[in-house]
Amino acid sequence: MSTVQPAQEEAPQKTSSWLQRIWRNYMLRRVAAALFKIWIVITLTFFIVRLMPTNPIDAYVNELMDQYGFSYEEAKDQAAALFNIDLDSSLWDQYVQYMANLLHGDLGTSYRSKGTPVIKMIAKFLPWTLFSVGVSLLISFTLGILLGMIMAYRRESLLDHTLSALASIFSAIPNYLVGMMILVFLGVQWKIFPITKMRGSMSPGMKPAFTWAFIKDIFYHALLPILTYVLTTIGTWMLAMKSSTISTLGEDYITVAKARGLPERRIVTAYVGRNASLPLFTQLAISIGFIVGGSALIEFIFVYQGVGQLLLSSINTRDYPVMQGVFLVITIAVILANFLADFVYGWLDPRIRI
Amino acid sequence: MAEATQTPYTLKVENLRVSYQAERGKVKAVRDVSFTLQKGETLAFIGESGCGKTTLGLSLIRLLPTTAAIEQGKIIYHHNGEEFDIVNLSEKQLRRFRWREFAMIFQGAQNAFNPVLRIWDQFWETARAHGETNKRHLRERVEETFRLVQLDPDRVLRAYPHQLSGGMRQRVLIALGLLLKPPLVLLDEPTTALDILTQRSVIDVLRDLKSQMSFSLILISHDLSLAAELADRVATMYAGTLVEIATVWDAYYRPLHPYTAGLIRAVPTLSGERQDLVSIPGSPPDLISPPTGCAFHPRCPYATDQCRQNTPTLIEAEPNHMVACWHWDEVAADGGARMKEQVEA
Amino acid sequence: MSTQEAQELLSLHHVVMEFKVSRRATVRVLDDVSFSVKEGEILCLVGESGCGKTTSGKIAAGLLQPTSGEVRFRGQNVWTADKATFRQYRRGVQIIHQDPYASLNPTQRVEDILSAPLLRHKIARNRREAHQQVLDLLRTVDLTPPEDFIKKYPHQLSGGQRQRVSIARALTLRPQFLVADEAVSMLDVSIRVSLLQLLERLRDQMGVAYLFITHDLAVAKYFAWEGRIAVMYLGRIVEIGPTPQIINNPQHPYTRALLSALPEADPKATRSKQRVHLRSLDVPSLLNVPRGCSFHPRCPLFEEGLCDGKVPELHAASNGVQVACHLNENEKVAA
Amino acid sequence: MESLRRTFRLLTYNKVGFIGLLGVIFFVLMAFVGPYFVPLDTKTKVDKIYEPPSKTFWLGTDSEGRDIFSQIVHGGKDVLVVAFLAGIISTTIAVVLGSLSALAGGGVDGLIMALADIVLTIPQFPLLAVLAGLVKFNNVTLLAVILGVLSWPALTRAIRAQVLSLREREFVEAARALDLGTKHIILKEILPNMMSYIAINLIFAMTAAIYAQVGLVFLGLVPFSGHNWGVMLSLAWTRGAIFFKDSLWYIMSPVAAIALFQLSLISFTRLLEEIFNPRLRTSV
Repeated sequence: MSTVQPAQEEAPQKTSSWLQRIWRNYMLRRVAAALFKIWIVITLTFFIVRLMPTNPIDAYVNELMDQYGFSYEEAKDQAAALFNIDLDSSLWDQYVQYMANLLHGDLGTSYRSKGTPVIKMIAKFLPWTLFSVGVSLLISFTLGILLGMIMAYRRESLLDHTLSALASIFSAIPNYLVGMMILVFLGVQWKIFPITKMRGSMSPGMKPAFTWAFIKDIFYHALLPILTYVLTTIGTWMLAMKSSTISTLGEDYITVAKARGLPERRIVTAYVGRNASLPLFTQLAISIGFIVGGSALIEFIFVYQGVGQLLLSSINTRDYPVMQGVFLVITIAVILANFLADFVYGWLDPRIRI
Repeated sequence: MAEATQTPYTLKVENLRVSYQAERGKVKAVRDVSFTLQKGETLAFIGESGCGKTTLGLSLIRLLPTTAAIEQGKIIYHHNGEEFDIVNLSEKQLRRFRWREFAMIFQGAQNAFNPVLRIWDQFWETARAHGETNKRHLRERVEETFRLVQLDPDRVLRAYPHQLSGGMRQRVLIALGLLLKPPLVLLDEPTTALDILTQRSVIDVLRDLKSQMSFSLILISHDLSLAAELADRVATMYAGTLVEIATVWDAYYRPLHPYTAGLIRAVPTLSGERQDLVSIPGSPPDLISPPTGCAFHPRCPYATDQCRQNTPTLIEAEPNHMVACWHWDEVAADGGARMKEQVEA
Repeated sequence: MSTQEAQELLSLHHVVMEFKVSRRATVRVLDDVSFSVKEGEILCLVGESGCGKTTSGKIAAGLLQPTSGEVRFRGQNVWTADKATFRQYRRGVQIIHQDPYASLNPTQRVEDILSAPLLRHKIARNRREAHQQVLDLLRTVDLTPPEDFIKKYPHQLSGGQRQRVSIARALTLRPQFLVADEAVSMLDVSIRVSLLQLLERLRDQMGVAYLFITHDLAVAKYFAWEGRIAVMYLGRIVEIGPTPQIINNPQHPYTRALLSALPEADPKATRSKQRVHLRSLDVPSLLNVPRGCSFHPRCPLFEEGLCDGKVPELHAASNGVQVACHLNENEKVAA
Repeated sequence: MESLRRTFRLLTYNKVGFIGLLGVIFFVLMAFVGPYFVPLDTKTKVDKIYEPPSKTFWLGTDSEGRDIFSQIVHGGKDVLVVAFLAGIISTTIAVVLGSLSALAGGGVDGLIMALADIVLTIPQFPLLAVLAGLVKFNNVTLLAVILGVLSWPALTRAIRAQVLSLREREFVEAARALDLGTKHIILKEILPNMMSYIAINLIFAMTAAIYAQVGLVFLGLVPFSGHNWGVMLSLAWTRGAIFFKDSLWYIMSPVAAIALFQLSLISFTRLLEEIFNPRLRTSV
């Protein structure tokens, strides 16, 4: 209906105040919404975490009694020595204090590893989760897109049927079960991987550096988690890409591109591939959040030192500040992933550029 | 089919048969179609949805979907003394042939462009695929064609497809189609989904271009008025077969096939008093199992036992007027009047 | 036209319709639209896409409430009337949609589609009675024998048959007024005419009045020859009057442009037509409607200072037609 | 008779889907009827630890010499009940809130969508892990409620989008013009067109609930109680059953049971798509 759309919005109204203009800025609005969400999550988890039965001291006392055979009295003394936290101040005061510290970038210190700042612990564990999840996602997304396109081009072929069946099977089974099967079969029964050596996120004594040996080592340790993530997520990408490619192949512009005599390779990449993968980028963000959130299970199985592990141990010891910190980090990761996906989507698709 | 005249031709189609596989069975979309497109002429294919005209168009340039196949027939292309059968071209040969020799401008230009590439990029890659290496040279040529279709190159070339209106996109597509000055152009429903005034500008542009560039044109449309306006000759399709080919004057004023006669009487006109219109009873046949004999017989008031049993072939009933009907003489005698009586009865 | 004593059935008075397109921007789809339809009368709304004809149809059918202005049914303002009056209006006005594939619920059989309104409004007292009435309705719309159609799902019917079911559905409540929104434009030409003839027959037999919406002036001429045509452009009616006058002697430059632009299924006529040449091919956006007469940027008769100043009002022209054009106004003054 | 045959033909129309249906029926029977026929073996038999499958022990024995097969039969009920309840709860919430959001619009819509957005931002599994400690999950119903209450947002958004688009469809407009009433429009015009979508998503919600509950039990975050596949898995894991060649059956039996049930559910969705499609219903 309209002609070439005006590049800019129509002339700004003179009455609009400075504040209104900021409110109208899309990016600023999104950032504000994101901050609001983070605040909600922090508040929510703050109270839920503290409402959990058993407090950190009791958890430690129980642990000492169970594992080291301490008597209750001994354990209690030991615990009291370790914890000089004030669990008696009102929840509200604690909350206000926590928020105030947070605004200064202070996530508090761990109860259990006495004196260790939470931020330091997260800095130690988070990179491994980001590394393993990031690499997995990259592999499964690109591979899934490629395989999905091949399936769409060879529709109803044996290859398509086989890949479809595999994709549905692997995406139907929970990822921790797949991980377990990898351990049991590839590790124990058939002895293909030395699983005990592959534990942890790097070999003992390895110093982080930009060397080939280090890179090889971290990939070696992340291999099984990555394999599990890839196997269980690739199916979704394959099937989504297949259906998206099939519908793209039916678009007029593909037929026109063929009629224009464009080289097949150009059509496959710039026409089919680019357009068909567009809708997958919105799913990408959601899946990042899901995988990071669910990393606890995989890291537990493979004894991989990521935030998932940190979360689990902090839950077991009721280390409130660490739990809070992990929640905060995961939430921020999810929100950032959303931003990133939107950004990439906007960059790939001129129709939604703002 | 006897070649009555020896004028040079651009395209000669012989006994073309195209089918595609549907879940219920084989759809015989184009059945033994033969025609010749003279050099520089405009031939319009008319018919209703599902008559096979779009499948015919796609098979001419070998762009059928994977489920469809040309089962038999020849599509001889002739240009500058060279001639070859399009059916036999390899993928590589086809790629060179398309657009340079034979451009196809599709219906619904709304979606003919890659939404994520700028218009200029799409012109450039098209030209490059056909051997152009100089951007400046291309730019000059694009500006020249844009002038013909009344578009502002600076503004349009920079735009993404979604930033252009439907009418503009259609004109850009026409400009792209004529960029390599192909001797043969196929237009499939070029004005569907366009507003009346935009449609008019597209029609005018097409007519002007036609007179300036003298390419041969195949027009596929369900819109009889568009054919009336642009065509030199008109071919009527029904149930995958060609039932009549005649000059535009004969087709509209002296149709020999009852179906053509019926179609023309079903379309209201603007000029003059309100005339009575008639509709054709029944509905188009199923192309998986078309009726025996003449496919039109269940809807035809002229039908006899002969029509039910034997399929009529396309014959030259009158000079330059071919028809596939056992009773064309009766239709000629009463001017297709029986089409009307049947409805009233 | 012997509709002298016929009562006014449905009318729109200064209707304005605005839609929100984003947090801040609203778009005015209809601007000061007024028309009225008498009992048994046909009014045709014509214009290009985006001119507001479909919105007018939905407002007439009570599916949208106008932003301002009134809709009157038998003289009563329906949006301020009591419930009973509104219900009367609601049932008295029905709509037939364009797309026969979208207008029938794919999960219901023809019988369910047609009997639901009969049972709901107690036109049929029980299922058996409803069944009989459904059969009658199917016969009315020439779906014979009706037994063949009653158990079918929409996807088992052809486009023409579906459209007949749509019409039958609109007839279940015995309406006095039908809004037909491009009701035949998606059908093949060979069946289009029989549908138009069916609608015409309903008018003759049941006295149904029509608001017939189409972009095709030739169809409008055929269907509304005894009625009137209103031409719309960018949300306004620019010309309204008896069909023969509009078709043969159009006053507004836009109407003239439309008529001259339309190709016809007659080679001689279409090739010898006088063309109106517009000054611009671009249709202005509704977000940015030109000042004054909204047609002025494209109008071949544009006069600076006159056309781009004030919005022209509809006024009577010489031949019983009402037209919204400054130049016509001046001619009249000069004459 | 004829209708029976038609139903059968419809059910077998999609082979994969039909196999999925058979799988689901098998697991339901095993979990709910099986315990009446197979008594639970709770006796420790020191001489029969980690025995391979045999005629007496169909799936071998565990670390205390107890029959694994009987544990699998008895361990399905909890998992299935939680999955089904959680699926129903989250789907119901999603259908109600999604429709409400779409039909009410305005402030209600804004509120529901903001809520959904926030719940989506909270990392689901970690939150569950914490909640698992907050409320003691030895209560299956409570576990189901928590799982269901946390997993509605994505589906709510999807249902809202569906209702919004269906609401604008011409047949709904016609129903409004015919004054058929809001109830008719929701129940007869809009819902039937979403049924396959809702049914399929119910299944997906069930699989997600299985994922979460078994995962929580496996991590030891839900206090052990009773016999279910998750508990079996967790015990097998903590007893180091993965590291021995002969304990393969112990660890793999619950893994296989869960995986096969998930697969059956997912395959079953293919059939659902067709059962609700009138186009297919009339063509078989």
